[in-house]
Amino acid sequence: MKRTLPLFLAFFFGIIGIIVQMVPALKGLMDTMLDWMAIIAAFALAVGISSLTRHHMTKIRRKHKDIFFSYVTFIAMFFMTIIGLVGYFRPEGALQGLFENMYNYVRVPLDASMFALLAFYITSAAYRAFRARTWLATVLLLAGVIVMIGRVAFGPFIIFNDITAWIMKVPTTAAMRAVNVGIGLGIVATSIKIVLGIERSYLGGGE
Amino acid sequence: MRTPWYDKIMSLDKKILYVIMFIVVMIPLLAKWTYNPAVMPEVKDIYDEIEGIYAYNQSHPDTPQGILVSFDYSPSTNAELDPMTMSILRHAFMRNIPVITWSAFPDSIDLAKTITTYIAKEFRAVYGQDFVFMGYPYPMNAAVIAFGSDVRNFLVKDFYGNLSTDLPLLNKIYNYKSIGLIVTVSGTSYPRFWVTYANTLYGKKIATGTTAVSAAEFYPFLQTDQMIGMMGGLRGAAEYEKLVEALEITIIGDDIERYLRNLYSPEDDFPWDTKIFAPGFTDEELREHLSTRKTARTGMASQASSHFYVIVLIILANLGYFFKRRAENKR
Amino acid sequence: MGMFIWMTIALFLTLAVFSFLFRDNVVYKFAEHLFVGVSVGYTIFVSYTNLFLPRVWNPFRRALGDGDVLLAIWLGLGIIVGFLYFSRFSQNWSWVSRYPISITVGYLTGYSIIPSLKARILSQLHGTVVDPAGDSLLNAEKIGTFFKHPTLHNFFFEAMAGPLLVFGVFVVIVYFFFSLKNNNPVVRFSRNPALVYLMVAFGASFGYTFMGRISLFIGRMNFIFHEWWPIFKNMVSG
Amino acid sequence: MKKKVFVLIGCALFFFLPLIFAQESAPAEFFLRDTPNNAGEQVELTFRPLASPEEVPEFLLNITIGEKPVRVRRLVNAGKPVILPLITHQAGVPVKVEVQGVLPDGSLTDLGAVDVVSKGEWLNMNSMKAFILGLLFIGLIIFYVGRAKRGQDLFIRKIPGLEAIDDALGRATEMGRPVFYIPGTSSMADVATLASLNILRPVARQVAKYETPFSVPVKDPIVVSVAQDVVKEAYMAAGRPDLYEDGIAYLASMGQFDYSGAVSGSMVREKPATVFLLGMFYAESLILAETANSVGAIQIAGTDASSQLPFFIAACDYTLIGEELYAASAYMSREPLLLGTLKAQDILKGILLVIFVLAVIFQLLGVDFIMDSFLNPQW
Repeated sequence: MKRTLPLFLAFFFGIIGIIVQMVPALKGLMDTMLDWMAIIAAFALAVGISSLTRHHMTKIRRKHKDIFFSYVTFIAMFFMTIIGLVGYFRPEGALQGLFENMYNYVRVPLDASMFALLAFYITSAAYRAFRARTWLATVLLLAGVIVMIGRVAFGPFIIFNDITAWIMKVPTTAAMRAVNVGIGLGIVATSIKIVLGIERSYLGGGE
Repeated sequence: MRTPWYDKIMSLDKKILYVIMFIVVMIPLLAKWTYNPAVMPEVKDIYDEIEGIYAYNQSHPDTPQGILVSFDYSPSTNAELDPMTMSILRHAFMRNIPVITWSAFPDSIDLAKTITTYIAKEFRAVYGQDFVFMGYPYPMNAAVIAFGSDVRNFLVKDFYGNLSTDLPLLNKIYNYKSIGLIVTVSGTSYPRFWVTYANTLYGKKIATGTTAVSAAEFYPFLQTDQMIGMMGGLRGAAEYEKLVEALEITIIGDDIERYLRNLYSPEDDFPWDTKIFAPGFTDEELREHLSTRKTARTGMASQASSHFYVIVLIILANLGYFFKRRAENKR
Repeated sequence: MGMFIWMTIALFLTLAVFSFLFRDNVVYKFAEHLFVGVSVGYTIFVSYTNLFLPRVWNPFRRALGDGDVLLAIWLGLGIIVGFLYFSRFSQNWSWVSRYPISITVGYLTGYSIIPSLKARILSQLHGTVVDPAGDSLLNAEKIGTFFKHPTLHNFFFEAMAGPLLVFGVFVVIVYFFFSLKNNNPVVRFSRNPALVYLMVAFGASFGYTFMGRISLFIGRMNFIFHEWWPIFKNMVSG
Repeated sequence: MKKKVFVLIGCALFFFLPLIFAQESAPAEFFLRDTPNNAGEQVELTFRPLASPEEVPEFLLNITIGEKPVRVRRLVNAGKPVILPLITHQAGVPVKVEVQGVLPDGSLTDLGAVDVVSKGEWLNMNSMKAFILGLLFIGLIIFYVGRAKRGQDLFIRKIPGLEAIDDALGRATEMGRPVFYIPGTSSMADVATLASLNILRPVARQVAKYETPFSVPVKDPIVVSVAQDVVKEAYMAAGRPDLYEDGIAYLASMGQFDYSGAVSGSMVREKPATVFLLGMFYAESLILAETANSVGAIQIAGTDASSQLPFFIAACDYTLIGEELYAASAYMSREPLLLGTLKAQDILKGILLVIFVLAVIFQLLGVDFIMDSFLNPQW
């Protein structure tokens, strides 16, 4: 029960996953399976949130020095959920507007700023990585620098534009394609291993 | 013992890199430096196409052609894509080409409406007559197909709740026959969707504005002529901006500020609807309208300086590395 | 005014995030925890209104109401399976939650097999033999174009593009063989070219993305200086 | 002699026959067919205008789908053939299309009608080739797993990123600092997440053995439960269930950048000595990798997101490129079953490579046969 049935279920539903693609007439089954996935995801969400809650509860219980911030997370979470849901069921109230403002002026700028940190990280990563340690690193370095110049080329540098286009079109495409073929094989091999029950780490382990 | 210079360079604190990076990006942005890009053929093609529509409209005043601008991006990519929609709209309004806009995502409705009216105001465009904003057509593919016959049946009302059949512009331009060009500006794969539907099904011309990251994805469509042109990233936007500015100088003249200031006079009986936009510009708005004419090019100046900063950094790091290794070899 | 307060909050949060570049600090910590809270709260809201209600609850109720027994049973079964997830809250029964997990994993992995074979393997290789227009990539005509008009552009973009692409795909695939020894002649021959292709690809992709990343930061600065600052100045002067 | 004359006449007839029909060519040619390889949710109309746009500028299509009222669709004559999908939603719906041409003066001419009933197919021929390839793969796997079980030695070359794992864990132990393991930021729908969870097991077992503090921040609610199970069993297997607690693997947050913000925050505060970034990543890859670098951690990364590989290559100490991530669980566990699949994978790759080379060569000679029958994903 603990091990065999889950393995059988994985096998059975794996076969279903293949069949719904081979037999278009079973589209109804595919829709049902998608519904199941949505249902399971909905329940998993509840469990996931309990994990997050427990993580912060532990901090609070242990009087961790960041106890205040765990409260910030809790309050923000409950506040956002409640004004969202109340606003959803009572759209005439002011809460929906508050929810929208929380989204537009709290979540969106935080999201965009966190994303924008990449402008700095990509600089320091380039500074560290693009060093001519070996001849291969030199190739990496040259390709990177040429493309960077090509992207903002003007005046006499305009030739870099063409070189960039060529680098992107030929060697980059070639390497990425080959990498993709390998990844495809890896995905299929892993999937087959799981469906056949050869790989069972996701159930916690082998034996 | 003193640390040799190359060791200092090699172990440069990241914070210093970040501060300089910040300065390098900010200076061009605040000093409003502009980058003067060479115009790529794929951007020029879009410009020429719109000029072609203008020429057509001059010779066919009764059956003018319009353009459809689809805001297919969400606010997260607006840094790169806003300048594109602004330039395209400026070009169209300057040439009196009828404009229909809409947005493909619910969270970009506001953005699309703001930009459309913002530019319309600069050229005294009249809502319903010179431009319409259709909001968020859902489902999108049905709306695109509806344009094959009569879009008024599908989009019964515009964003402001007017009946489509009441809008003079939509009574002239309601299907693909009178749409000269479709402009899709997107950070997603939406242009692909436009190619499948509007180009393959109805043979409409498609022009694309896209983020720098996605640009490579769409080059094949240019080769096969499924798209007539493309603006890639901030750079493409800067190129279009430059073209539009040149046109603006020939049509309006050098002094845009004076033009905008005198555009609306108090005794004006201009048939605007204040719900769409209020006439007149405050000083602050005036400055903003002038500065958005250069957004992409100032952005590109920051972009270019940051690129060269990184290249200098890389060279520096390599010099440090080289000398360090030489010193080690000597020892 | 209300708008300005909200925008100032946005400004404060933006600066809070950027302060992390210098060191971890109280302001960042606050922003980070607020972000997690707001974001999870938003996800709960979206999952409830866009996932649970329309995909789970409403169809189930409708199926019961319409007397569509089969659908109701299917959905009910799904809900029971989903419910098994809650066994995780118990120490002794938590293994029951493996059932929904193995159903999800099994179905999703089985489902991924055919698309991966098609999109990642067959069409990639097919696209390396012929281009989208159906012309062979090793095309004698294109090489001929170069001999007719021997320019650098024609050499790289026409004559050599196809052959170099095909060669590149070949050597990089060979590079990733796991069970060939390093002294195998094919591996020895293709190792260095493959590494060159990979390094060029990684370097170029890195440089190519650089631009987009800077744009993001410019976007944030535009918000501060072109959206927030004018309003602030207006308020101060007006 | 007579024979020859007949043949000649026959040839001539054959030759001129199309011309005779072409004389009275219709303004357009169209037919309706059930879209193959689907569940019958759509049929398609292929419409080829033969008249020039000047002669017939527009066509009117009167479309009846099932019992719905007739829809009129105007088709501008662009001189190009058009394939129009008509959605029927389910099998067994009759579809009828009547076509009229709109002449320049506005008058209409009937061009006839076509109809079809939508039907669902029992076999998707478009996926047939992939299916056969999949069966071949399964066959190879079963064969090589069998050989591996019989104790045949299977050679696997060294993968530097995986060789480094032991050292990296040892280093964390020596420094007394924690180990972070990030199993990607995607859901179970990405097989890369599963591949990452497969590597989590040996890593967690080693960590338990060394008694190093361990942290697995996760972004997806389903992945959290699986990761908890994996870590728990690994601690059991290492004989240290006393060290295990549910908080080792926890849900850090659920959005892309709030997750990376939260994880960077904990990295800076807890200063891990080793950070694993294995699985599917998006733009946040570099945020995580650079933060890990800035606290002086050794980073071992691996992803099958080819767009994120450059950042890992640039920022991390070791990177598993693409399929190396999938090979990792076999490589680390050395289990014959898993090694057998790796061998099968290589053999299949070899077969594909041979087909690819042959296809290229034959294509060069103008023969499409190999490419069309083996590599073209369409049937």
